[in-house]
Amino acid sequence: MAKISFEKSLKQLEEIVQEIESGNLPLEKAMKKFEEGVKLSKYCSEKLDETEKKISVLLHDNNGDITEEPFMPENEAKND
Amino acid sequence: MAKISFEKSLKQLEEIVQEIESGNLPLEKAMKKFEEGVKLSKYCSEKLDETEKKISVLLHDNNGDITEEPFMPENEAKND
Amino acid sequence: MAKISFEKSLKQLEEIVQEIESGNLPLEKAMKKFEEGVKLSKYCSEKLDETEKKISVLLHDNNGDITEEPFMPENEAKND
Amino acid sequence: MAKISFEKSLKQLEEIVQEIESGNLPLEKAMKKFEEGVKLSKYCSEKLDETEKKISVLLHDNNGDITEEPFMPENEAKND
Amino acid sequence: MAKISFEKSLKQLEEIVQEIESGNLPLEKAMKKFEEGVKLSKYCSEKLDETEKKISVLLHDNNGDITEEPFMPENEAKND
Amino acid sequence: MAKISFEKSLKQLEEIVQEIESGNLPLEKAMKKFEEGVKLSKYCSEKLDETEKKISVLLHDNNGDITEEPFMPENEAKND
Amino acid sequence: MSRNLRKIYTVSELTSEIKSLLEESFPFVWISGEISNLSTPVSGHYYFTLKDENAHIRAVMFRGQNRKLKFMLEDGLSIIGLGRINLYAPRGTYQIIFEYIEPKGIGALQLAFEKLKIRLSEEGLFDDKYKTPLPFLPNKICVITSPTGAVIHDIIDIINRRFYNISIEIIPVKVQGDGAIPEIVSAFDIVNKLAESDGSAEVVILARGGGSIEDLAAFNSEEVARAVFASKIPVVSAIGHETDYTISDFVADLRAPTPSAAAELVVPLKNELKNRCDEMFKNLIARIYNNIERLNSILKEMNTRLVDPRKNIQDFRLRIDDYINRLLKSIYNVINRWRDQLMWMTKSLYATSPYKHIDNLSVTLKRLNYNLLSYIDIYIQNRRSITIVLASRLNDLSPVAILDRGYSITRTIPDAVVVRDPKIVNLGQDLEVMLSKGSLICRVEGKS
Repeated sequence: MAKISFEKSLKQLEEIVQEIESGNLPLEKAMKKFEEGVKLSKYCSEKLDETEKKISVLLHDNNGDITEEPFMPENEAKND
Repeated sequence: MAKISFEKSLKQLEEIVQEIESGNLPLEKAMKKFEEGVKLSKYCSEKLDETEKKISVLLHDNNGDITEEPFMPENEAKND
Repeated sequence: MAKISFEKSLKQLEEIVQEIESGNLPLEKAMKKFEEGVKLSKYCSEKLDETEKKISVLLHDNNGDITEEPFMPENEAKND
Repeated sequence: MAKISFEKSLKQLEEIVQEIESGNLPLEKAMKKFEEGVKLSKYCSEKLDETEKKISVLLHDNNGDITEEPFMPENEAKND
Repeated sequence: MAKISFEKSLKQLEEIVQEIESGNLPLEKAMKKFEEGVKLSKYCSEKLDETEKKISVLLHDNNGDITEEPFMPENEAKND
Repeated sequence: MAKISFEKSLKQLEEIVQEIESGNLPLEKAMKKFEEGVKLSKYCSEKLDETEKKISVLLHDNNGDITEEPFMPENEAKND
Repeated sequence: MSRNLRKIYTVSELTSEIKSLLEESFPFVWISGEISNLSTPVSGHYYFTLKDENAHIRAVMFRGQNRKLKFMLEDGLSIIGLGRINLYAPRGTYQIIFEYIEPKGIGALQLAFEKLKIRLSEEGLFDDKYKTPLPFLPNKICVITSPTGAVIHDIIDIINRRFYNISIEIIPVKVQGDGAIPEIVSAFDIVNKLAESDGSAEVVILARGGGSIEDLAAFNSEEVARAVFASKIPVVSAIGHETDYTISDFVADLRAPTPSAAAELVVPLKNELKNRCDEMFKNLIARIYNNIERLNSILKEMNTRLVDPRKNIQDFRLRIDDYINRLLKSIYNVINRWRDQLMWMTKSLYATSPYKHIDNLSVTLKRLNYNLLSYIDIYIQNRRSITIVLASRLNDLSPVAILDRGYSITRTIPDAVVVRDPKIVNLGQDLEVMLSKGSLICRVEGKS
């Protein structure tokens, strides 16, 4: 899934939402779609987080003398 | 019965209900059908429970952000 | 990037800003451009710092008399 | 640079100052000009030092009459 | 320089003084001229001292005890 | 120089004085003249004291022989 | 008359010819007459008219000759004079220019004197060109004079006074009477003979006291005049009084009015000379020092004007400092300008940071999440409600429902065949009787 772009993922998620909304799916399929939707949502969410973090890092690294203090505590927390 | 889809089960259940409602069935058959219907109804119900639980687990596992806010209070009440 | 002149870098930075401002970019691309922009900004900033340092060194190396008294207090304040 | 006359150097220095002051130069070029200017200024200063020393020696060696009275007290103060 | 007459030296010195006074000389040339001027001045000064000393000697030799030594000024001069 | 008359010497000396006084002589020439002047002056002074006072009377006999006698007041008596 | 034959003079030509005629015919004339109309202008020349009963002639005596006069000219005086006829062309007048004038009635001696004087003068003995200058400072002075009398004493005194250490040589001679002339001539011989030898006299004073023209006769003799003229050693004549003129005086290289004056003329004042020498020497030293002083002051002036280029250097230093300051200011300006621009750009960049994007996308994502959850819930609720309805309907149809009203259903065991007819059961057989609230297991005891 990693290759799919954020926008595509978001689009797929929307399609899934519409499919589920239509109510025409059998339960298993709906369930499967839902599962897929959750994953997509999670993927998108992570993507956004990631991007945000990236921006943060970028800004921290490049702007001013912030690098004196320990680097990106959020990331460290993640790596624990 | 595990192989039967939720929709088929629901359909069978509906058919059984209609057969019995027709009143043409001998008691034994009606009883048998009724028994079958009870089983189907139970099966469907369980299937739905199962699905709901699955959703719950999915949400719990995959998406912190989404579950942050209490998810579907109506459902929780039902599950109690 | 070292070979690009300051002015070219600044121009590229400006272009990037305009591209991003146009708002039509997908996230990844926007992110990429932004990253590039930050790098350019950093590059330019470093270039300026470097130049300032070079001036300092030049003055120090070549002209002891001048550097005795604090020269250009505004700039020093800036460097603090 | 040793072959350039003092006046020529001074003139070049002046031109460089004016060029940089005009503010139309790209950074690198301005910096290059500045560097050149500093070198020229150094060259000129050295030339003056040299000349002054030469005069000192001359006066000391050759002519008691001329050096009888302290010559240019400002200069002496400067040389301290 | 020893062969140059006092007057010529003085004249040269004057010319040099005027040249320097005109203020149109480049530093190197002015310096050179000054050097030359100092030397000429020294030369002239020495020449005058020499002449004065010569006068002194002459007066002492000739005007002291005139009658003591036999008078043959030409011859004495010749024998010198 | 010994043959030069007092008058000539004095005249020469006077000329020399005037020449030197005129200030138009180059130093070396003036010096030479001065030297000459000193000699002349000495020569003149000596000349004045050179001769020894003697008053004599020249007598001649018939043979044309000339005799010299000191001049004495008695001569007056004799000739009377 | 043919024009060719006619000789036409210009006035100048005619005058010139008359002048030649007159002046050549009468180079010197003795003339006697009476003075009238005497005038003496500032020039010192005498102008007068010489006349007799019948004629007048203009006459001039120039100042140079006046001094020889031994008497004062005055109107009415009869004179005899020697002069030349002269024609003054500009005015067309002629006159006589007197060389010599004496009162009329002078003696033969005087006449002889005048004649000799003219002769010798014409011979050139008086000419300046033959006059030798006196030595400025003679080593020795020869005095030809009488050894007795005041003259020699005066001369010696004066010489001693003026220049003590000059030697004097006296040649005693008779100065009047018989033998005076040969002695004087012989004295000149001696002096000139000795002239070659060392320490000889360098000047001769021929001296005599005053006297009558007869007393001075020797000095008016031609012999003495020629001896004086022949002398190689310069001769100063000092004969008689100041107003006495002798032939010797004219011939001598210099005439002194008196013997004392002769001594003064011949011998310079030693003190004066000494002073002059000293003065000169002092001047010499002063001048040379002046020269040096002057040159020194010029040199000094040059030295002060020889401006040390260090002043220029000062100026240059200030200029360089200024340049450096400007250089720095401007380079920092350049840098600051670029920095400002960069900062502005960077600000713009940060303003466009994808945060905004993220926010937008986040909202969308949230919406989708919400929808996903909502719709799955709806979906499930839907299914569940269908299931519940069916279950409820089924429940309503349950065959067991009649049991509540007191009916019961009897089924065989274990075949669960509903017993409607007793015939299908055997006595003693166990049957299941389903009741509303459970079931009973019964044994058939009988049939009916």
